[in-house]
Amino acid sequence: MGNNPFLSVKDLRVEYTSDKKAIYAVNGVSFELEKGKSLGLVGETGAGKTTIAKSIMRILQCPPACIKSGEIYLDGEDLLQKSEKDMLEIRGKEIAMIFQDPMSALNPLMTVGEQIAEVVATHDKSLSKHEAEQKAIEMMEMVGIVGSRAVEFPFQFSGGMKQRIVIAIALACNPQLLLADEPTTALDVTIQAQVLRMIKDLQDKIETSMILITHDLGVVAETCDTVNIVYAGKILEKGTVEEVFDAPTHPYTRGLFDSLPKLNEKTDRLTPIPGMPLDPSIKFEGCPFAPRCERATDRCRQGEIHETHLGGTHYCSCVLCDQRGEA
Amino acid sequence: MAPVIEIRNLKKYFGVAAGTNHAVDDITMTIEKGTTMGVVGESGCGKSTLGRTIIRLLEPTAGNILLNGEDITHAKGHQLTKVREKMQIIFQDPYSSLNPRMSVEDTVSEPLVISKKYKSKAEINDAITEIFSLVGIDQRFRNAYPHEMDGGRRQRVGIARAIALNPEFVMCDEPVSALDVSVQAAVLNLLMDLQEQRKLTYMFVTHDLSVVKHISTNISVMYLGQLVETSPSDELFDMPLHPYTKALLSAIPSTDIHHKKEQILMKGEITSAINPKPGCRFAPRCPHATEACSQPQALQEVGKNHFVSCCRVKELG
Amino acid sequence: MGRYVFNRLLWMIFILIGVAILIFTILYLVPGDVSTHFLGESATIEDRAAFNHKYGLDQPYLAQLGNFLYSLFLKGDFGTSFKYNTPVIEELLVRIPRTLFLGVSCIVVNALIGIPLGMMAALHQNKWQDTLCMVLALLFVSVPNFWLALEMVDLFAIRLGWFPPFGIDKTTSWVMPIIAGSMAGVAANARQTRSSMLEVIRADFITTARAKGVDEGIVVRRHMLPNALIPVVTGLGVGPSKSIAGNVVIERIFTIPGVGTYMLSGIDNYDYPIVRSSVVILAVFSSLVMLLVDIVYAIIDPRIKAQYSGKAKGK
Amino acid sequence: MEHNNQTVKRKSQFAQVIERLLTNKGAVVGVSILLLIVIISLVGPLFCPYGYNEMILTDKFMAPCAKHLLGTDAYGRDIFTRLIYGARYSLLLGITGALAGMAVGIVLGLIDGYLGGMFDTVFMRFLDIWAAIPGQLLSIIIATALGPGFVNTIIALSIGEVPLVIRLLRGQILSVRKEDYLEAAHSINASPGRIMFKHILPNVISPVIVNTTMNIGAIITSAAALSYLGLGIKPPNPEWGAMLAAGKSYVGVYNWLVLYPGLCIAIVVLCVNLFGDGLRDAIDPKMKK
Repeated sequence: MGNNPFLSVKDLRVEYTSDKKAIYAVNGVSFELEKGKSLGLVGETGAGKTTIAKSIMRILQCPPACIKSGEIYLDGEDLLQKSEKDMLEIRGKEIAMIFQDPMSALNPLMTVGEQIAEVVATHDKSLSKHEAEQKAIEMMEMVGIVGSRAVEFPFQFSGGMKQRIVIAIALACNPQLLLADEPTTALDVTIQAQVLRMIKDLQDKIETSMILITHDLGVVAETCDTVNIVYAGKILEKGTVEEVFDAPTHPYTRGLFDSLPKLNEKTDRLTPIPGMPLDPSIKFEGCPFAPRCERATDRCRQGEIHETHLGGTHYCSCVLCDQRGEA
Repeated sequence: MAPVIEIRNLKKYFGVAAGTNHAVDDITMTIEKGTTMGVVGESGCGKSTLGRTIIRLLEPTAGNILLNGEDITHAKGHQLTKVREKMQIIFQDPYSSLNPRMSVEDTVSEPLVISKKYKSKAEINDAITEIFSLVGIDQRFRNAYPHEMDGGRRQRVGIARAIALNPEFVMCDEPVSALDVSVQAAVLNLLMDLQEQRKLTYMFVTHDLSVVKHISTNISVMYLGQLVETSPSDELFDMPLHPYTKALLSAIPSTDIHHKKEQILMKGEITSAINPKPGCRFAPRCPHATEACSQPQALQEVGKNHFVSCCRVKELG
Repeated sequence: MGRYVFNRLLWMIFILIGVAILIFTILYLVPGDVSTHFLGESATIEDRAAFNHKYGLDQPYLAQLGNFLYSLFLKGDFGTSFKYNTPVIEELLVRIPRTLFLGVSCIVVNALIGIPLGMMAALHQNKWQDTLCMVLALLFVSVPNFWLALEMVDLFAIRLGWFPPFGIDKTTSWVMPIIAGSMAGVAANARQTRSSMLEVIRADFITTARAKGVDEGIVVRRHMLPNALIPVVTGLGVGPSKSIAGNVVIERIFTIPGVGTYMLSGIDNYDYPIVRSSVVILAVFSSLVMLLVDIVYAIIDPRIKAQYSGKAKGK
Repeated sequence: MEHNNQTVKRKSQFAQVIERLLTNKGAVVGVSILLLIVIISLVGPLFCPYGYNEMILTDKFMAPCAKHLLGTDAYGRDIFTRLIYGARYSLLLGITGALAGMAVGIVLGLIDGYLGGMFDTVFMRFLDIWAAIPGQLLSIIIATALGPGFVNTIIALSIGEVPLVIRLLRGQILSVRKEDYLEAAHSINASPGRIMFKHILPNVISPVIVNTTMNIGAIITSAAALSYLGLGIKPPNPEWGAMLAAGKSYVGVYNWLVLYPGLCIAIVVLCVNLFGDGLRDAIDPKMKK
């Protein structure tokens, strides 16, 4: 890894307050991303993936969601130290985001053209209204929609088309970093393939880096260079896609792979992960996965679990690896 | 093995503002006892409608449905009551499928109470205890309300309700697509165990191809209300013949990073089955479409239990 | 769009015929003989028969109803007052503008005060501004408007002499009736605006707008407000149809010679042609307001507009 | 969400609502004051030195003083005593009026939901006509037709409310009809009656109850307005609206004749609304956030 990563998140912690109870959504997350690469954040419902993305974008509303600590460096500057005014310049221009549900991500009362033009005009005040609209039409053509449909409203588009428009909004200002939050989960599999292909092509074209949030290991395998496995607001394993997929090491990562039905091998029985995800309102100590882990020992439930370097860029936060590393 | 379910030329049309939606159009299929028929297709292809029509939750427009050889297409009154006890449904959404105002025990015991097969409260109570342990719900949840449980447990309650009367045929409508993978695996295992213990026959409707491959004996692929291909499970994945099946299979994101397959990207988006033109409905998106595709297509047998509805299947190979 | 308005107008006429039948029937069912009520116990049988004959009251129900509907909808004849023996329409034409003025003013005040109050509350959810606005709204719905009217007369008209206590002779005469008439509507609008704003604030497309780097003020103005106002517009329509009836009492307290006081005088005098016609007119007002609201609704919401203008849904 | 390894206790939803309601300060204050008023209106007359219609002609138009706490009216009747008696009218009219409207609305709404189809189409058209006459106006007309009196006033007040209840219920039923658990109920052979009363009604009733509670305040006001117009409860009965009507001629002179009855109405309505708001939040905690 280079000395100066393009994006580096250090020890990020985010807490929500709900009914006066604290919800520990993100519990000390650190990762890095190099320029032009894509990173997959993989985890199940409630793992804190979206919160991580919204923290980078600084669009969490506090209260209820407050960033308690951490540093987020983009091109060497800490985003968490920036003023709200500076962030307005960065959002949409340097960092853009694609949301999970294309059905609700667009303002139902504005034409799609206006919505794309809005982000263009916000970040380039020198453009006339007409020029911004031209750019919007250009963007629509780029994501494969006829430009003449710019005057139509979101309800006139199908889910896949809406997601293309959301992508057009995100990419309109050639952002350096794209945060894609489950961009294809709501779409059918053939449309998903089209949209993922399009995101990848455009990413190459405008040389943007991407964080792809998903629960689908298959999507990561198809799209990403590196992968982080997130559980209960912590990263349990990270590395390149090859490293993690070829040698999943953390018991949770292995559990995820074992519970997936395979397409190209015959399994009679799947191996589910026993137990349930951690209650996020309880502050845990040690490894968050310990209560569900068959190989957990007393050591797993206390103290800080360190990341063990497994070679290359492959890291794993598990006591077992730690011991093996020492041994 | 005898077929539990046979459907012949089944049609289900809906009148909508823009015309008639041919949600299920002329589908013929046989499901043998103790097997699972997977039905796959994208949203709006009519797969859920097909399942609901078979178990008589929707009135068929035309065609026949046979349960154990008995024609139940127009079953009414007492006959319909009997039919429904033999055919059950498991839903996709573990939130909307349980009445939020009923405790888990009430939900599971309701079919038993309605069937009047049990004489006393104690008998029902014993039956519920048995069902609970069968589907793996802890007895301490008997008095819980749905909102007090997580998705996986709720889905087990839905399964418990469906198997309470010991049905022969269960239509599973995307039963795991709302669940996280780790929970999904447990529910799939449960469904397979139940099938083995009770010799259940399943129709498994889903859009997730790896799940359907795992659980099904045979798979049918639907596109806009029509059956495009049906085949034994492994054969379909090894040798897909219909251009739509090929495209669908190639679009699945695979976790196998070393064998990247060539993706067949389809043109355009799925249209709708409202007032369809005759002929193959996939033709507008098909890379191989010709003039002949606008003629009505017949299901051709291409192997044992393997049928394809494409006039160019021989040439394309 | 034009066809939509036309259809709605047709539908409104159907409703009004229904309203006329309903009102006629209710008043027909009033126990006792109208002529006895009107002429008094002392009237002779002949007098009563003459009275009944003159107004067609000796005919069977269906004939009377048919006659009433025929003259009302085909001839525009609102009947003749028993008491004054003059056509009701003449009196109504003088009174309608006053009632309309009061009603429309109340709607405007409702919107101008209620909506900003609700917005302020929503944008400062759970802070003191929110509490203040909601306490005010709660007070406004709870205080009966006719009592408030009487107290205002007591304080501002009689003690302080700022406004005339009754009548419509001066421009200032309208101030107190409008305040009293719009209290409840202000509260309803504030509550509705707040709750629909709170719903919109959490919508995904607001996050999208923020993610674009759009200034928060623009997010509120361009994205939140238009979406939040859609249900409020619907509320604006229901409010006046309520307050037109509520204004009947307000009109009486401030002795505003409008349709409401006219109707009440008809009730007091068993002068049913007056009552029937006034209710139909008030129902016309409230239907027109509802129609207007639906049209505004269709204009601001492209989804509804497309539905009505027959534009096909996107391919 | 769940208590580990602990049997989940059956906690009736009613108990949960009450629990949440008790944490709402406004609702608690509202209910307490209402209860106090109910108790006073029931027990109070026992301790009143005067009858509600007892005319002390020497004490005409007395301003509030030690002898007559809130003064006297044109006939020398004690206002305080009359207000205590009057509370019965307002509360009874408000509550029975709202409940009657709700009951009729629910019955008609369920019949409509059950029959559906053509009946629904025709019935909705009829309802459009019914609702085209603003509720309070309809009350005035009905009250005119029926004449004054307690029962007649209740009928007049609740009739305007019925279409709103039906519409609300119908909307709820339509949204619940899409839920999978109804399909599940069909698939296990549940009878139409069972589906209606076990699966639909419990899931649609909450908004109707909340709406009815909120309506009590509006109906108390309407009742007073009817009496004020001389169409509801007639003098000399000490109904608050009728007292307002009697006092209106003395506005600016003997202002206590109007001030106190109006204040009573406002306080009762305020308390009912506080309770209604609390109930709404308690029944549907999502709506609050």
